Amino acid sequence: MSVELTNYVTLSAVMFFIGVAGVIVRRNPLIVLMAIELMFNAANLALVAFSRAWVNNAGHIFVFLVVTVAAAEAAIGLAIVVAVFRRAKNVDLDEVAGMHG
Amino acid sequence: MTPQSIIPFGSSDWSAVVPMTIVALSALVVILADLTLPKHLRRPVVLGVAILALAIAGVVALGAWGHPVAAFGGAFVLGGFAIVFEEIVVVAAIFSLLLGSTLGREDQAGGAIALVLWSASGAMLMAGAANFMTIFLGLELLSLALYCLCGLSPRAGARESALKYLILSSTASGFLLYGMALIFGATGSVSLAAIAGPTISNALFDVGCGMFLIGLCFKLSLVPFHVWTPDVYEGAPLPVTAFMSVVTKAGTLAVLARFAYALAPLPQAHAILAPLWIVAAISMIVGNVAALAQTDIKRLLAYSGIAQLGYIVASMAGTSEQGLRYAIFYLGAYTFMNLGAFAVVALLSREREEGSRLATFAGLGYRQPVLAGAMTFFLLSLAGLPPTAGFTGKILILATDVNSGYAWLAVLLIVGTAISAYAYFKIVFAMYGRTTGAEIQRATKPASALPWVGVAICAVATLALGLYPILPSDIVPLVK
Amino acid sequence: MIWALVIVPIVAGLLCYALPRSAENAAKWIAVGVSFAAFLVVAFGYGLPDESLRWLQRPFAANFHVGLNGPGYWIVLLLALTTGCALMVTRLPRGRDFVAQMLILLGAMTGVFVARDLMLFALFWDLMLIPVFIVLVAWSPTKSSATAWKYLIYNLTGGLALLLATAAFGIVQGTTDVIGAAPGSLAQISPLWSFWIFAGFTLAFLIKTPVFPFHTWAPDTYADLPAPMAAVVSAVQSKAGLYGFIVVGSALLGGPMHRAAAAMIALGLISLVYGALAALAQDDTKRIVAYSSLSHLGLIVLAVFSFDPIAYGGAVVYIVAHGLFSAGLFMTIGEVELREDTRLLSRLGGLGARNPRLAGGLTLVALAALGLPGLCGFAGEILILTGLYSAGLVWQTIVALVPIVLAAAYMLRLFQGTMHGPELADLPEREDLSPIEFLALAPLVVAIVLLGVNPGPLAASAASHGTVANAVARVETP
Amino acid sequence: MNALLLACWLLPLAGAIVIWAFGPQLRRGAGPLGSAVVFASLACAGSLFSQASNETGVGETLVTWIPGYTFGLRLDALSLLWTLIITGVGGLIHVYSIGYMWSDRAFARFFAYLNFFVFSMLTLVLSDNVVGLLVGWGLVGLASYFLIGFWFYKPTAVAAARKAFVINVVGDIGIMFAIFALFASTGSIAYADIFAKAGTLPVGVLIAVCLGLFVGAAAKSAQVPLHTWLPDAMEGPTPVSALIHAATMVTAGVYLIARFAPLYNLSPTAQSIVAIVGGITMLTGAVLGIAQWDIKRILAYSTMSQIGYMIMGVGVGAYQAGVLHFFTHAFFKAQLFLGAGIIIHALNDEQDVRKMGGLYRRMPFAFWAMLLGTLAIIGFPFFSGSYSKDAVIYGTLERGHGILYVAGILTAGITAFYMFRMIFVVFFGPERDDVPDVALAIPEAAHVAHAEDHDAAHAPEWLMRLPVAILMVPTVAAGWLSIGGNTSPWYRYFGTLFGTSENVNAPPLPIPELASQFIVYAVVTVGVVIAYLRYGTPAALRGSVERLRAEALAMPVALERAFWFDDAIAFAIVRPAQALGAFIGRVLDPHVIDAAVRDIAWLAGALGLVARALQNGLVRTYAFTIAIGAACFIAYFAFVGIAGR
Repeated sequence: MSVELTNYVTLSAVMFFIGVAGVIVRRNPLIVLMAIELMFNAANLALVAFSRAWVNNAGHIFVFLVVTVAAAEAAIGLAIVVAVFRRAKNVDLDEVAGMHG
Repeated sequence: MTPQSIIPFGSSDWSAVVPMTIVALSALVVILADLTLPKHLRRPVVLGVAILALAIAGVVALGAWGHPVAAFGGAFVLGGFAIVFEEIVVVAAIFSLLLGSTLGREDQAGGAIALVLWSASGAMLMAGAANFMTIFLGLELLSLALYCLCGLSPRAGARESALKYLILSSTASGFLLYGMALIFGATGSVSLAAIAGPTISNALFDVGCGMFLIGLCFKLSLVPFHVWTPDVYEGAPLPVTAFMSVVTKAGTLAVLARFAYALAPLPQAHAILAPLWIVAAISMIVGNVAALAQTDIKRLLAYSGIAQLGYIVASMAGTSEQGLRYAIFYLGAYTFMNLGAFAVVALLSREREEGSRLATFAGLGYRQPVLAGAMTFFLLSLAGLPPTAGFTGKILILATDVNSGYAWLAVLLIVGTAISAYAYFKIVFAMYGRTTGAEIQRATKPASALPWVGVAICAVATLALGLYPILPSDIVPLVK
Repeated sequence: MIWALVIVPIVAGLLCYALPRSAENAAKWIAVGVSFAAFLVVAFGYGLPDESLRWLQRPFAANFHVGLNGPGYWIVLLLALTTGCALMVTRLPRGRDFVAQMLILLGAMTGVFVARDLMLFALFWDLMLIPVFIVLVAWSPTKSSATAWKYLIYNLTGGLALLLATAAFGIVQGTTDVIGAAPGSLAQISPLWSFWIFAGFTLAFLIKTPVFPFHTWAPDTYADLPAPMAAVVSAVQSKAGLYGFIVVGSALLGGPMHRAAAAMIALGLISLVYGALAALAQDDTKRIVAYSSLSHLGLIVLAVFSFDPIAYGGAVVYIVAHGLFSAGLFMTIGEVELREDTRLLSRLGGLGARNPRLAGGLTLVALAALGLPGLCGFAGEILILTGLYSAGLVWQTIVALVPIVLAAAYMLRLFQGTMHGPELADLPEREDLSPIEFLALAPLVVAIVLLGVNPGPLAASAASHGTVANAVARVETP
Repeated sequence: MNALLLACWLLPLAGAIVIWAFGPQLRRGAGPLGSAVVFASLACAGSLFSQASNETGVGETLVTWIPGYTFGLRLDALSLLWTLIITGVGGLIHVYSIGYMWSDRAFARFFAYLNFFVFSMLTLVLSDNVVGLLVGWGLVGLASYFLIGFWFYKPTAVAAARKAFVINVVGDIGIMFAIFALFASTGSIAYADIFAKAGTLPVGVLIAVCLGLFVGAAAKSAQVPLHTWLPDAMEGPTPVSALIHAATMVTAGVYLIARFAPLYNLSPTAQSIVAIVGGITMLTGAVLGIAQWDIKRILAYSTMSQIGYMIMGVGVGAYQAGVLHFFTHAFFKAQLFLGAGIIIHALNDEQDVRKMGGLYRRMPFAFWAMLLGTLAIIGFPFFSGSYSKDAVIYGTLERGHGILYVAGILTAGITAFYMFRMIFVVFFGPERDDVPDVALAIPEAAHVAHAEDHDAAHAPEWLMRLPVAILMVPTVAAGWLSIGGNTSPWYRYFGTLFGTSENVNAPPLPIPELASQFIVYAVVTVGVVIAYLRYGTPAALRGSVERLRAEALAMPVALERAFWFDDAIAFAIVRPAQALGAFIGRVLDPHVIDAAVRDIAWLAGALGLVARALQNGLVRTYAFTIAIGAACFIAYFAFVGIAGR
């Protein structure tokens, strides 16, 4: 049984929505960052799959770009998480609600 | 299924990216200068270099007027359309630097300014991006720099705002990216020009478009994707707020316009874009209603910005060339009136406290009548009252909506404007209303007089654009 | 030169802020000078050539087009006069700032009546809100400023409706440079569009006038505005709507105007009677005048929707006449309030004995207001009613006659309640009008008498503008 | 330019302005100056007599408002008559006023008002068009308002002035309505144009116009039910009552109907209505005259009654008779009021006849003045009133109004009774000025003493006596002009000015004119005799205090409340209007209309607060919101993808 395009796309869609759900339900910012990575990677998977299907390298190139950006994003994200929770005992996104209204 | 062309690096006209590159590279100069120069020279030199670089970039970009050039095989196009957006970005960046007295601690100034420049270059990239990759790259360059900028303040809210912005914006980027992937899947091309072409799966394409629009709506802070805006605006340092209130919008609008106008020839374009106009309409109302209850000027301007972007997007309804032209005009008007209002807030800010609380404005009409007058003027413009750019811009949007069969948007625009007036006039009321003697006597010495320049320029521009609207002539979004 | 009438006051107003805060008198007399200079320019400037500058080419043509003729001429003349007179009697805290706002208002309102382009008209229409709002906020007698908000809610709603209608008109017609255009020079607008456009304009005009049921902002606003500005606002700003009905409604949108006539006449009649009845029972003298305005302006609404040339002439006469006497009323009430620290009928009385000049002034303006034959109010009233009857609106004419009796009752109640009766011990004894204050009333009084004796030129101006011909022509060939 | 005509019209205005502006400088000079301009005006009118005493007269066009609205002056036989009375009697009253108002602080203001009144009245009669007439009509109302409320520190005077003005405005709108109807039918406001087209007017319009005009006439001339202001108007100084509320202004209604004779002649219905209202007023005034205690109110009701005669006269079409009664009434009623003024002045503003008594000895001059006036008003043979009153009464019979004829005769008798009641009570019997109020059942007086306004100085007595003395001549003799019926100077003076009335339905005349006169005399005699028996016999005079007290206590309510006219107007019109106004001001505007707007504003604000609450600051909530939005988007696009193509 060969792996069809549909399987790749389905998997990527599932990954994406797991990512979205992670952002919504998780309270740990590190996990949330990971969930975001998951969303990016779902896109990457789809891009690669489509790229292969279309025999078009653009998707591959795009994926490299995305991976790079995601790395930068993770770095900045971790830095900000550290800056925010430097003095906090536990790391909880729900604690960060100083501004509202 | 025929393989589409990959990006042909060979046929690039590099002059297209010169303005953007100047800005990006000047950031390195800024960092270098910040590290090497003696302390007392640091800030003026760094500021000078940055403003100069932006100005040069603006002038260079103008050089392409009339004969558009493309780089990266059409992935980046610098034509009349992109130039207008690049100029708006440049102007907004210069202004936010003028307001920059509260931008981070003294020793962070160089880094902060460099981030502003990088962020601006990202927006400039978006302005000319005609390809999903350049769009994504520009967007992320813009956003990543902004995440850092938001946190650059000793105030408690700054880091919170950075974190919220980071998480939510990245999520939205995820939607955008996934949408791009699906569209790529449907059309086999990452070029915007190709989306009007044949597709293998309509469902894939439509859902892709939807997710792409979600990402854009988030960046434009249209309801219901606006939720991040008030908190981030409030927490971020004032110059950053001012910067992002214009620059992210300008960059994203450029992308949206390209996308929408590329899509327009399709028979189903109407159906695909319909949610956008609905979202714009909701934004006009919700943004203004929510602004009513605000007591912080930055939050208030955040909500008002939500509505203002609603107006701008509404102008594109019907995707007529005229509508795009008025959208751009209104964006220009919004730039000046919005930045002017931020400049006034900057002038009321002191060392440790930003002058964004409504109470700060109490009795301003008696303390500083000129400043109060200027603020009133900007607020009038935001509310769409004459004789301002906001007034003229609004009447143009009304006209184009009526003309292209979206009269209901025009009516909702009027309703939204009516509601917004109370939010804005609340500030006027605070400035001129009855106040105790103490409030009138309280003197505020601004941290820097530079924002006065901003106030003056914005006021003149708001008046001039109102009385003599300059409508860009060459705004075809895509070079075919 | 016409543009100078608009710009000079606004610039002068802004420059007032450059004066030191204590230079209240200097600011006041500069402003008086500017106003009377404007008056002279207007007085000798009838039929100055129109001035026009291009504004927009797309989506429709719009020009900075101003002209000084037709009914607008007389209203501008009235505006400059009342502003000058009102400024002369201004005595307020923070006088410099107030004077500045008055000048800005003068410029903005002049703009409304000289604009010959609908978009320019809309611009000034919205602009004239702002000084009034700021003054309502800054010189509010109470801390809440509910009045200012109410003023804003109503008038901004109207202003925005006007804006939308203007934009739609521009799109449909291709140009907004149409006020005072020759009849027949414009393209026909489809009935559906013209109906909605007319509806937008009408909402704005009805609110501004005000006409029942959009009137509740007016009594509060007039009561809370300082007397000099109340004088100008009630004298001139409230006429913008009626002026709009004449030069925009009947001249450009005759079709829907005619279809709406029955409803508008009903609203006018209700306002007429409603305002008069309400004025009978008010205690606050300023509110009496405010409700009386509702009543008087309702009559002009009737005139405008009767499509009768005589009624149109009467409407112009009455627009100016009401401006003169309502300005006079607010100024004299202001003088009373300055002297006695109250303007409530229940606390006033017997001032006539010690203030004969003040009593004389109030007598004359009150008499003009109640339509005493020989004064300006009568001239307008009788021409309007003659026209109404001639247009076949017999029963409406009869109903419109009743408020004249009520007007006599409430105006005398106002006048006698303040000036007559035994002197009250608990009122402070203050000086009668100073020569300057007396002098400030004099031009109004002279104008009230002159207009009462010969309103001919004003009545003719309605016809000169082509609006009546247009309206009547449309009636005859529906 | 007819300078004399203009001068005749404008001189009093000039006098008014000069006296108003320079009052403090003129001081007592205001009196002579004011009188002089009125006499000058009289001289101007007199010198135009030969030119003007015909149907066309002399005219002058002044100003045009719009086509058809042209204003001008015209002095013809009818307006000349009024002009002469206004300036002649007016001039005498001016002179009288110098004496009467001598010690009043506002002496100059009084003369400014009086001159203004003369100007206004001249405007009314000299106008050659109906709008000009209305202008004068309104201005005399204003002058009347000023003069009734002359002592404006008296609340009663203020209220009376307001009432007079408002009721007169009711009349004004009647005339206005007539103007509109006339203009719509004839395209002009000028009498000449209107009368030229009178024959072409539809009957309905004709009746509407005539009735509209009559509403005006009724208000100005105190016809039932618009008469209630006239008795109250006696709050004004007595010379004002003589000039405005007896001799001239209140008879303007007669002028109006006589002026519009060409229209009334065409509408018998309107004529009948006018005549009947006049008759009712005549009788009502006379009956109420019986019940008055205030000398000026007695005279006021008698004025009302006499104007009823005039209106009845012109109403039936006997214009010459009605106008003649105006002419004679102007003299004898001025005489009566001025005589009463002398008494009031001498008694320090006492006006209640119960506090007088026995003044015959103290004031013989006043007695003779009053007696001559009384004899004239009751129509005593050979006095002026008898000619005019008989002419009116007989005129009704001549034109077939039998009931009015009887009412006229009856009223003559009542008039004789209440006038002689006044003479007996005031001039005979014991002096009662020191009898306490309680003994006479006088309710607590609402007088605000204006003694403070008087200074000690007194005018020379002749100033007040001379005009009265002069008036005695026409009081007795004015009626002689009409001796000789249709060939008398009076009838020849008017010529065919009034045209012929279609109201003549030529009934057989049951009684010849001479017989009718004797019937009237007989009834008058009866009235006088009853008055004598009740008030004039030596026994009645001795017990006058008790008798007057008993009469006051037994006064029927209907008479005391003057047939409830005031109460009815207050109940049916004034109070409902005030209540409605209060309802609007206190309930409808703030709590209904305004509340709707407030609620909308409140709703917006509340929604703003809701939006605030939703923005709770939690990242996860925000992400959730975005996700919901995204879900909607994706669902929409999935739907479009499926259904779209």
